[in-house]
Amino acid sequence: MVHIADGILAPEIWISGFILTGVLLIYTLSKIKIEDVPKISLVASAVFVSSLLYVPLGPSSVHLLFVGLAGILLGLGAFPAVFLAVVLQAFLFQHGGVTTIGINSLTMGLPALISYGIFVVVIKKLSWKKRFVFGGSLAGGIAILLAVLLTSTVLVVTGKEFIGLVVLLVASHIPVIVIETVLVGGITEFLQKVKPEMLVEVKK
Amino acid sequence: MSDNRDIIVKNLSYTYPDGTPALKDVCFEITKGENVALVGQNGAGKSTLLLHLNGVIENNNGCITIVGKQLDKKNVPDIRKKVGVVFQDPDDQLFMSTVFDDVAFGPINMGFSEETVKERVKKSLQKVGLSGFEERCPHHLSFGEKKRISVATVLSMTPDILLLDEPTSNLDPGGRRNIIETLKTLDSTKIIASHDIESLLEICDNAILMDKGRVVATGRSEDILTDIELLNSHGLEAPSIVKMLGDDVIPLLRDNFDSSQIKRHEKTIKKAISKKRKKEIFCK
Amino acid sequence: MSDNRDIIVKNLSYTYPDGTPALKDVCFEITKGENVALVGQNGAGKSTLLLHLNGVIENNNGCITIVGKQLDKKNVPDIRKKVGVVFQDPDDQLFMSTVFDDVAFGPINMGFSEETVKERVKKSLQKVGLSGFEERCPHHLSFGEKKRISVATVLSMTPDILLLDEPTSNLDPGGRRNIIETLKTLDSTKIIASHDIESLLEICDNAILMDKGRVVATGRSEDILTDIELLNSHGLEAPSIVKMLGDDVIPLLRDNFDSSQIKRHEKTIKKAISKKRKKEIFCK
Amino acid sequence: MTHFDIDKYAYLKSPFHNFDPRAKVLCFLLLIFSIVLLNDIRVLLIAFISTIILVLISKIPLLFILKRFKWVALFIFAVLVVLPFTVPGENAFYIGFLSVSHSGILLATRVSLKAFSVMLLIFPMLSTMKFVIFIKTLEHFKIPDKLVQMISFIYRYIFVVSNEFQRTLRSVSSRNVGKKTRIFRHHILSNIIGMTLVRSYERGERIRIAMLSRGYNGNMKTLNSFRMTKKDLIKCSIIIIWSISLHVIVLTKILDLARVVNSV
Ligand SMILES: Nc1ncnc2c1ncn2[C@@H]1O[C@H](COP(=O)(O)OP(=O)(O)OP(=O)(O)O)[C@@H](O)[C@H]1O
Ligand SMILES: Nc1ncnc2c1ncn2[C@@H]1O[C@H](COP(=O)(O)OP(=O)(O)OP(=O)(O)O)[C@@H](O)[C@H]1O
Ligand SMILES: [Mg+2]
Ligand SMILES: [Mg+2]
Repeated sequence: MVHIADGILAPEIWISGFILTGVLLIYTLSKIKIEDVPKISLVASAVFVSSLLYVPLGPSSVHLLFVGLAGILLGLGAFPAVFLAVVLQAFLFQHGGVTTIGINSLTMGLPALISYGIFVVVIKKLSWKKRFVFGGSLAGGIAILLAVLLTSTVLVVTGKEFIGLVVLLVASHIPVIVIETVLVGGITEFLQKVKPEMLVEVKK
Repeated sequence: MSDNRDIIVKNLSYTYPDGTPALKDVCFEITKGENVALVGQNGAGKSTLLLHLNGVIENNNGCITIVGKQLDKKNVPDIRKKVGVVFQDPDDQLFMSTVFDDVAFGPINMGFSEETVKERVKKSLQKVGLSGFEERCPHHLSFGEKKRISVATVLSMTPDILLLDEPTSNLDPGGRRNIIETLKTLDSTKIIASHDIESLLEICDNAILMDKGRVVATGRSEDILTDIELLNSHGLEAPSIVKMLGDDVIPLLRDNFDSSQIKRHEKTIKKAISKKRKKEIFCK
Repeated sequence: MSDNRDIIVKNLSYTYPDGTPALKDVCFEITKGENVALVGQNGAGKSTLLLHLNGVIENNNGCITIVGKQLDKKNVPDIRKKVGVVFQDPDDQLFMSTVFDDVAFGPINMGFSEETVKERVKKSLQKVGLSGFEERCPHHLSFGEKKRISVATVLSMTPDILLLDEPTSNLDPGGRRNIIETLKTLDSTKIIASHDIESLLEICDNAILMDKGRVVATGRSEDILTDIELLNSHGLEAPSIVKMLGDDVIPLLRDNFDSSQIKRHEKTIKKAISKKRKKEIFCK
Repeated sequence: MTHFDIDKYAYLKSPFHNFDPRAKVLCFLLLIFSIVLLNDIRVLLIAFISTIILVLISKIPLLFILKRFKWVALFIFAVLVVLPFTVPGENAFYIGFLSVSHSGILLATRVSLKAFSVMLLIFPMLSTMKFVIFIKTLEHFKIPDKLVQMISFIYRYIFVVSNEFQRTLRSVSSRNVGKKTRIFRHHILSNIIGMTLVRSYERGERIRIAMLSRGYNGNMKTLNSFRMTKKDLIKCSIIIIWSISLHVIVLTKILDLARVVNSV
């Protein structure tokens, strides 16, 4: 639900969304190597597929975003991955909007980049055994928190009439933040054990 | 219990969501402790049938009863405790990060103590000939090794009913021998879907022959799996040893063809050959 | 060309990133048009070796020459055009959304005209016995059907060199027969890794036996694959028909055991049995 | 193993199915942007109706479209439920003790009309061609090579990932008996997702190799090649003219005129 559909935002906002996304895309694309293309695509697909999944939670269900996970796995490549996931979600599953592709990529892609930064700092600065779980959890949780905050900001900037929507948005994502904190931590630990080369390279 | 039928399948039909019909009006019964061979061409519906018996595929088109309980949403968890499945593709079976965890997964879930779990894992790995692989990642094994671990994950649960989908495919002949011997010593009721008819002849008492989703023949495996014409008419072939010796091959097979046995069986073999010859001449 | 060696492997060693040694100092040569059987226990390193020959695994520890070109980063694209691989796991092989697209993928990339592509697809599907499956989705097939399609995707490209990893596993006996006959008619140089020693005896001239990453024997397949002691000492087993008849079985195998042939071969069989018997007595 | 039905209706026959993909994508994008830029609720209604007509022409079954609705519906539902109550403005009516505002209803309607129109337009635009063709179309648009390659890999990998996920789930459920604690369940879930990732990663790598060894060199070749025909030109012009006229209607205030005339 962090995907904003068409028709809500003012044109100035979604147009600047496109411009900013374009700039970030050009920058991140220039930073990734052609050999990394398959890996980035794979993580993008994983993000895409998991965003179609519902995790039952009590009587209702939430869907996961795994933006933070994308950051941990791909580093800078997370941005194009998130962008493409957003594009395909809009075009293949009518999930999100077309004119809002730029904005949605930003609200999800920026947190991915930030959580990548957090993860790198944690792994570099700490030396205890559980640092991967910790770094993963932190990155996973914060990414969602940021995504929700960014989306809320965009809505509020568009118009005060959307404050009610923002409240609903934040409330419904509190469980997601908790779940992803726990899950991404576990996944990071698992990957570190089974296939460390999948995690983003951290030079000590 | 007066009823010793472990598995009853009645009028089971199934069509995959994309419209491919896979099972058509399948009926059979299997008694406790029986070993049943499930044979049929590629796409005959063997795997689909096995997936039904463990509740992996849900289907209201027909009626399945396992150890006296009807298979429905309510009973599935109970029934899964009793039924172990080895999938055709080992990648469908393994999901933990070490071989130990994977083989221990079932027993831990069944609530055994740590001691028992360890004991069970050790024994199952021994049975498939992979002791010492505990700390490897199941995902990084050769295909045949994965297949063996898949079998071990189910053996460790000692289920009442064992469903095995191609347990010997991709195994080296030695590994195949191991699995066959292991299966022979287990008391569970077993259904084994396989194209390895020679192994089936060795392990199974009864056989079910499927073709295009239907059960076309059931009976003693000696009768069905050595009936060259029957097999041929459903796109199968008898193993060459059967082609040569007919059903006289059974005692040899069950003795596992030790060179020394060849001697003991010389008479049988010669008899079989001349019988075959007579038939040849007679047929012409 | 004076040099008719299609594949030369020299001092090839490989250790997987997780530290498992898979190949140790492997050396062999294969001439044009040769059919080579690659046998060995589960985990012996067969698949790893085949993956090297197509440049899937990059490795500087050794030297591989394919059709006169050294296998390195620069030459890989060229070499891949000449070498077709059937992977052990069919799910690695199929990636398009219809069977037609999948089988057509290779020929289209090779730049054939639409006509030719359609023709080739049709023929390849015929060869594996799956005509009429064009519009099905490859992921919604039975395991054996997938395996057949994998073979078809490579047949449609008629490469100079064919690497087949377990082409007959999970196939029903009829399908297995089909593949064997198809392979026999192809002129390509072939390496076939398989545990189905009976089929290998039928198709292959030469054999390479591996154990724990090393090549432990090479030679004519009649010699290697019927040598019961050799096979046993490396964890393999001869097919039961070989156990019974020894290497006298070859002509029978290549004739495919028609009942009528049994009669023709009666003498061979009887001779084989008594030879075996004598050996028995002699050995004791 | 779901295949998400992406190419399911690409084989039907309709004016949109044999529309040149490049022209089709451009025209529909134009129409989408033009609709989102509208503000007059009456024009939006007209646009919405025209969208439905386009969908009908495309012959994509309505049931299929309805199934896809659930994703947008979630958002729209939130909008419809929340906005009328929270947007301040002139009171329209009460539900219980909650007041529903006029401007709230209007805003909610406008937003839903736009969102639904766009989502509907995607069907005649994309469901009428195979996705591989869409990727080829992107190549024609001079989109950066890396991006196009990524899209075609993603398309492949979507199935890989969902297949691997379902397989992992299946294997877990077939041995997952008895009762577990919460902790255990979370442990299992991260294991399942982690394992799915690893498996997809490796499978993806092997599939890439399989593609390479069958001559793949970065662009998806299929048997189709694009040709613009006269018919395509006509279809193009119709859609382009329609996109523009929607705004002409607004600018020239034709609808208001009608009311003025009426009242006179
Ligand atoms: N996921 C699926 N979706 C649609 N059809 C399927 C699916 N899986 C199998 N089928 C079809 O259902 C039929 C039965 O398949 P099944 O896998 O049960 O065959 P099988 O007897 O196990 O064959 P094999 O010997 O090749 O393993 C086949 O025609 C197959 O094409
Ligand atoms: N991805 C991998 N990572 C680490 N080790 C591996 C990997 N794949 C295989 N191995 C190991 O390398 C060795 C050789 O494996 P390989 O797959 O080549 O065997 P194989 O001869 O093909 O066996 P099979 O008959 O079972 O297919 C085995 O010990 C195996 O455990
Ligand atoms: Mg099957
Ligand atoms: Mg192998």
